[in-house]
Amino acid sequence: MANAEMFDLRGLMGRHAQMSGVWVALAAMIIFGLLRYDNFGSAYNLGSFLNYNSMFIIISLGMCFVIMTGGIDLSVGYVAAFTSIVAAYLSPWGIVPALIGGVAAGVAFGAVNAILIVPMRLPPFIATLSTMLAAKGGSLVISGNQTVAVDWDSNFTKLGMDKAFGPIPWTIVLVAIAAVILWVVLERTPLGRTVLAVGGSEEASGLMGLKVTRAKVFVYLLSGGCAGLAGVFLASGFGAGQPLEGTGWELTAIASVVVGGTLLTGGLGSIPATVGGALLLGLVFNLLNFENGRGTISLSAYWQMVIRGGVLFAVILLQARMSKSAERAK
Amino acid sequence: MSDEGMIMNNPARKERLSLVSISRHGGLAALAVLLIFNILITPNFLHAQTLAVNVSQVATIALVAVGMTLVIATGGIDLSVGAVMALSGAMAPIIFTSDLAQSYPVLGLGAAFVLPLIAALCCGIFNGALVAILGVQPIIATLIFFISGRGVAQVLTNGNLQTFSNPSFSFIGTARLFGIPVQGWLVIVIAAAIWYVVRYCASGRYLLAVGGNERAARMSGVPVTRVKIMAYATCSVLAGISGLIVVAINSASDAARIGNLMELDAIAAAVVGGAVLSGGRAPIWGAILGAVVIQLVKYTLLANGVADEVALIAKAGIIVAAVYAQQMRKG
Amino acid sequence: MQQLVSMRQVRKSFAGVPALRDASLEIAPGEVHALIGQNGAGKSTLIKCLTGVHQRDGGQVMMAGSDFHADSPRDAQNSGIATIYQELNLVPLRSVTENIVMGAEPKNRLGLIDWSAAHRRATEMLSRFGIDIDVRQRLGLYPAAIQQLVAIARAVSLDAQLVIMDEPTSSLDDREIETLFSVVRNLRAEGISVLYVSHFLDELFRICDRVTVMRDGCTVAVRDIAQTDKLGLIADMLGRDRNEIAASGMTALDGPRGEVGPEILSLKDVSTGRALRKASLTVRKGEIVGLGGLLGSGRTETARAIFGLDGLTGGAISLPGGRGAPRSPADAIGAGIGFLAEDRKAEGIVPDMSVRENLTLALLPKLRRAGGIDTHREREIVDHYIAALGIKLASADQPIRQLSGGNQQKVLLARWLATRPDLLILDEPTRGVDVGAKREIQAIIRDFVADGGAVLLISSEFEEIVEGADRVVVMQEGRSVAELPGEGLTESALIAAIAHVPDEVMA
Amino acid sequence: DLPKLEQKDRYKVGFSQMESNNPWRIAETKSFKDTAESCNWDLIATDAAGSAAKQVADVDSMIAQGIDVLFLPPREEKPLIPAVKKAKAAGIPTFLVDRSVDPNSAKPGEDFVAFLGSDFVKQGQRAAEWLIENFDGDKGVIVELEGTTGSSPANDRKKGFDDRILQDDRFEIVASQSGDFARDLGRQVMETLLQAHPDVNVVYAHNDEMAIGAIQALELAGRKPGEDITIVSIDGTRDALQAIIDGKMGVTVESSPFFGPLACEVMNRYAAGEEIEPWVQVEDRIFTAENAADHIDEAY
Ligand SMILES: Nc1ncnc2c1ncn2[C@@H]1O[C@H](COP(=O)(O)OP(=O)(O)OP(=O)(O)O)[C@@H](O)[C@H]1O
Ligand SMILES: Nc1ncnc2c1ncn2[C@@H]1O[C@H](COP(=O)(O)OP(=O)(O)OP(=O)(O)O)[C@@H](O)[C@H]1O
Ligand SMILES: [Mg+2]
Ligand SMILES: [Mg+2]
Repeated sequence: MANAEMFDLRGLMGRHAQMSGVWVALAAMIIFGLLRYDNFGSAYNLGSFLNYNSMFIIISLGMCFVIMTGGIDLSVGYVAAFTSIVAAYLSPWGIVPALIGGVAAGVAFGAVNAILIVPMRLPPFIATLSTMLAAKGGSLVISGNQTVAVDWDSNFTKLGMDKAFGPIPWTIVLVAIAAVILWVVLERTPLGRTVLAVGGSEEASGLMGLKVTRAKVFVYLLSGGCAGLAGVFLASGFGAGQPLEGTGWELTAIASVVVGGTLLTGGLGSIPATVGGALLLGLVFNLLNFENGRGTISLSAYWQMVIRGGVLFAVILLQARMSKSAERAK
Repeated sequence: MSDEGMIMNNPARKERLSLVSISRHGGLAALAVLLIFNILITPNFLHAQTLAVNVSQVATIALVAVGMTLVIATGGIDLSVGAVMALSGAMAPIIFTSDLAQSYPVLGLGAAFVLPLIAALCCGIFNGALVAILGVQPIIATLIFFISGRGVAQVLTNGNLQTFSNPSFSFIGTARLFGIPVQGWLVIVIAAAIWYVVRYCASGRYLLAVGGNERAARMSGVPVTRVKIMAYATCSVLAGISGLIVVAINSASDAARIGNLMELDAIAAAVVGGAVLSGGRAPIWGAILGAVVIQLVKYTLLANGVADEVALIAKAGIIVAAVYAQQMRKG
Repeated sequence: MQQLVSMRQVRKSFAGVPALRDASLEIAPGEVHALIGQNGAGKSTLIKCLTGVHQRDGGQVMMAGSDFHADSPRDAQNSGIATIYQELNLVPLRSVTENIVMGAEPKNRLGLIDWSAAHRRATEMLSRFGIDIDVRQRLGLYPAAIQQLVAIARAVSLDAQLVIMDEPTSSLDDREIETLFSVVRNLRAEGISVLYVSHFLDELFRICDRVTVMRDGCTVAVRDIAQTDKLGLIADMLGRDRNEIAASGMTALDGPRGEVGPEILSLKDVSTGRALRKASLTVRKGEIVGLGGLLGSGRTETARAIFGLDGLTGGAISLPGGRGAPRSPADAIGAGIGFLAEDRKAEGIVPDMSVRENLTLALLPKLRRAGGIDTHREREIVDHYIAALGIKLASADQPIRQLSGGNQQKVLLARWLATRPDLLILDEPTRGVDVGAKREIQAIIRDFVADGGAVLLISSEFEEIVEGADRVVVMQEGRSVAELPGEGLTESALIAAIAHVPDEVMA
Repeated sequence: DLPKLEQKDRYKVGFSQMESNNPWRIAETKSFKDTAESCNWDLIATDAAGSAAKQVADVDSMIAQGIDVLFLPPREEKPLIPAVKKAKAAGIPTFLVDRSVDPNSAKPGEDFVAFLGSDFVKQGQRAAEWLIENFDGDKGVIVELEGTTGSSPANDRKKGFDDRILQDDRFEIVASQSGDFARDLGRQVMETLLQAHPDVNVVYAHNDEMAIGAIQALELAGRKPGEDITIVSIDGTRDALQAIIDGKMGVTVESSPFFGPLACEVMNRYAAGEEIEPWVQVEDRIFTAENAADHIDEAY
């Protein structure tokens, strides 16, 4: 076909523009931080930054899969709170039971979402909104309205507090492994491709004979499991199961996914870019704390909210512009 | 969230008018169950004051749910309503306690109503412009104000709680007309006006066309961008009004708290009322019904001493049940 | 001989409205079997009952001699039925390769998808259709014709006993149709059956063995193609006498014309980007100007430019009264232009809205009265057009998606006629429309022109252009390269002009 | 084995606020900022927006910036323990402010220098005691407006009050629901509970904001707070003192947010090498009709 070559160019530009916005922004912020603040690049800051954000990266990864099918999972934050309590209760038996128990509890919530969304055909927004409320209520019930202490004597807290090597914490190592596995699943397995196809067009995927139901169930179980893992990190890294934690995590995760260039309407998505998106949003907080430490301007908490919104706005503008100019390059 | 009609053997729906009324039935059924339950169980339920209390509490959710329904009709969603409530609610006291307003009370009072709503309008236009002109996805576009709008409100008030005593302003929150709180009447008037526009005016038709098939609407000369911006703007203004009502009832404005989690209640109300998140439908009275259901759930659980944490679980179950009932009726 | 598929007395209703009453279909192994019928006759529904998209309400289905029942399309696929559905069932956001191999991906030793093998296989499949494109790109970036061929390639690659094609040629050009036919013949040679649905009856005589004719949800005739002719098939489909049909011409576009009036549109070297680089044409009142060209030659882009959908990057459009190019569709409508888009589903209907609301959507600015819509006048207008265009429906308040394709198309045509435009741009107005409805639509167009309207007609059916157009502007690679007079134009002359490689393009 | 604090002219001081969504927290942050000037601090103030996990991350980033001293109002008893331990490991003396951490896992004098603050349980107790003394009816029908479900002040203030009040047979708590420490919710919950329990004559609110909301609800319903209903609360805000002066409210137990000056003083003592008591108790006053007018000007 005569036009083949033309499509090449346009497709290539378009495909990468959406995803590359996040790396540009991330690099800019890191350079800014390194130049402006002492100790910003210190091992201590790197380690604690990665440790804290491992929770957000992992739920963003689960959220990314859900969003790629065109769905959404609002329940992740409170599910993580719930599983942190489960993990805390299981912590006396050590790291493995707590890890498995926490993730299993998350998967159970994912199963509830999947049932509401797939056979009962509730809109994902409403279904996961309901599980979100239920998870919050549930965590208060099982914790008796209190934070639940972990067992400091078992090896459970090592997961969230110790370093694997250098400044790199264990949590981020686990997250990295999970990310690589999910990346392979997405790019190299029929299941992953089906997830993308379902998001591109559920109807067409069904007519093509793909396992639509399996893909949809899978993403909600996965998202639940990721939230479960985040909850385990929470309990292990902070020494307690926390019923009040998790507020707004779902929006952070959604924002990470979108900042990473994934369309909320589904069908497109990138694992590395999602990780980049989560790091980017986390970095905003970190930079703000360092800025406050310089003492030249002491930003009140409210300004920090305004600035976070502004950063999100800027990244979105950047993306809109980059995909526009890629379009114009035709 | 696509129309999976082709796969899921979807029998033809009746004409749209009756479809709206059918889909309301899920909400109506929930309402009936709640009423019967309360009459039987809840102490002193059949009491004029109960009605007044519920009307005064439901008004803000209902207003925002109506606006949310318009946004949802375009296939969008607005997470920023709570933040917009906080913004307008924070502005009003600043205005009428200012020196200028003290010297010209009438002017100050007028400005205290108008300026916050103009600010809300600007937020709505900003949201709408991001969605309609830049093509940003609604959840993300409105997430910007969700995060920063409340921050702006707190910057304005320096985070302080503003308390005041201004009977003429508090009128919209505390006055009664024929025994019903005045904000209840306000909701009915606004909803009726919007319902009329949706049902009988070209702009209403345009709204549904944009939600039903945006490209086709554009090709038919529908001013898609304007319609979307109008939907977000209306939603924000209604949120702004709710913010003023909250402040008026409390005689205090707390930017950190006004409208907290309102977006979730409003979305739930709209959906219980028959709105479809993929767009193309705008059941205005359904939204009111949905808001009433959400309010009654809250009232029932509180009045019967159900603990907060259990109430959350019950609320989740009721939303699921109401929406599922609708789903069943639609087939 | 045992039939591969045998469906008997199949019934299916949607919410009480019967779509199939008594449908039967027998397909022998290794035959190419045609299924024809007017829009809404139930062809697609019958297919979907076979492939598990719909569950039948009654009747019997056998495959290779035993009872057959598919719960889902996947089920049917596993049983050896590959289907290309009428609505393109592909995922535009995913790559061409994925759209072809999805569900049967080549794997490496670790059980992971082997993309290089997949790309190779996709490239190879497409090369059987003479297509050489970058299979790694998103499918949606390619034009409709390529997408259609990708769907066909996918179905053919599935290793099936039966390949069902529901109107595969509606967006293909002649050359591509030839390729498709050779693929169909290959399938037949391998002993694979093909069920072929098409409104282009000429095609059937070239590749089909037998034909089943449906009307109103019933199977009304099964014929050997060798023993029948086009007229006979039309008579079967319409349930009318063949002589009566023979008396009128092939298209209904020919007919009395009014006076050709002043110029109402002129394009001078218009370009909007790569797909439209230099298009010039004029349209005068009372004439039909045809826009000829291969798929992807920029005809739709020309129409979009005129209608204010794409901004101009060069050249000029002028309208009467010194008006320039419209800035938006609303602007164009205000200037008296209507545009019937080629993709009915994506750019035409608002599926959940009623027929009435769909019909008056472009007219609303003129229906305003005292802040509301003049519903009385609205109903009058709607009733008028439903009657005038012979739109078959239960009620004007019925959602438009419940109508068959041909009737939907008439409603959309009525949408534009109701705005009383001076110029109507029709992009493939009869695509996917059955012969009966096609003639009716053509007659509507003719009446519109006879009343002094002007039409810019884009059609891949040469008959339509040849018989209908007063002048034909030929497009190639986004440029207008020639203008032919309609008088005395023959199909072969048109084809020659379209296929001719102009020197300036080579430069 | 506690980290020592050397004596310097200026200190880099970290203050990790947990949230800023209520007047009390805002007043507390302001108090630290005001003190920074007079006490020669370079203050780094962060805000964890209500998340214990973020608060730990905030403390981390302050440790990375090399602060000399940390003042920490821990969002939660247990989840902030890692922050306390990390600060200690980094050689930074930590003072807990207004809330403490779980004493089983981190102890004053060992893991952190001291806890400066009052006792939430005791605040609830004192509210109950005032009520027991000053209630003159036969039967006290109590509605309790709880703070944020699951938060430690809500749990403690409930425990302190409930345990004490139930020792007196005259009182019965007929309803206890969360108003989330907010005025608007306090009002809505009160409106509802008043419908279900019209015979209520005592309201105990976990903070003044909810108490004011309850007063509004009562007035809207035509009741007379202060006359036929006694309101008991905690915090000591300006609005609450005004309500006491107006006779609408009975008592509010002080829970002062002005920790800045105390923090400065304790820190200087520690730098001077003094032994600091594990719990630097804050003397909470109690505001009633007798003394409200005298203190309203210093309230926030
Ligand atoms: N999902 C559905 N819901 C309701 N009615 C339907 C549905 N699918 C088809 N119909 C109706 O069933 C009848 C048969 O439609 P079908 O699509 O099978 O016709 P067709 O012969 O394929 O027509 P065309 O040539 O236009 O494709 C039509 O009246 C159509 O409106
Ligand atoms: N969505 C798209 N993305 C990229 N290129 C496109 C797209 N749509 C069309 N094109 C390209 O633009 C050029 C002109 O297409 P256009 O649709 O105008 O052709 P056409 O002659 O109208 O063909 P058709 O008969 O298919 O409508 C073609 O090269 C086509 O491939
Ligand atoms: Mg069909
Ligand atoms: Mg075209």
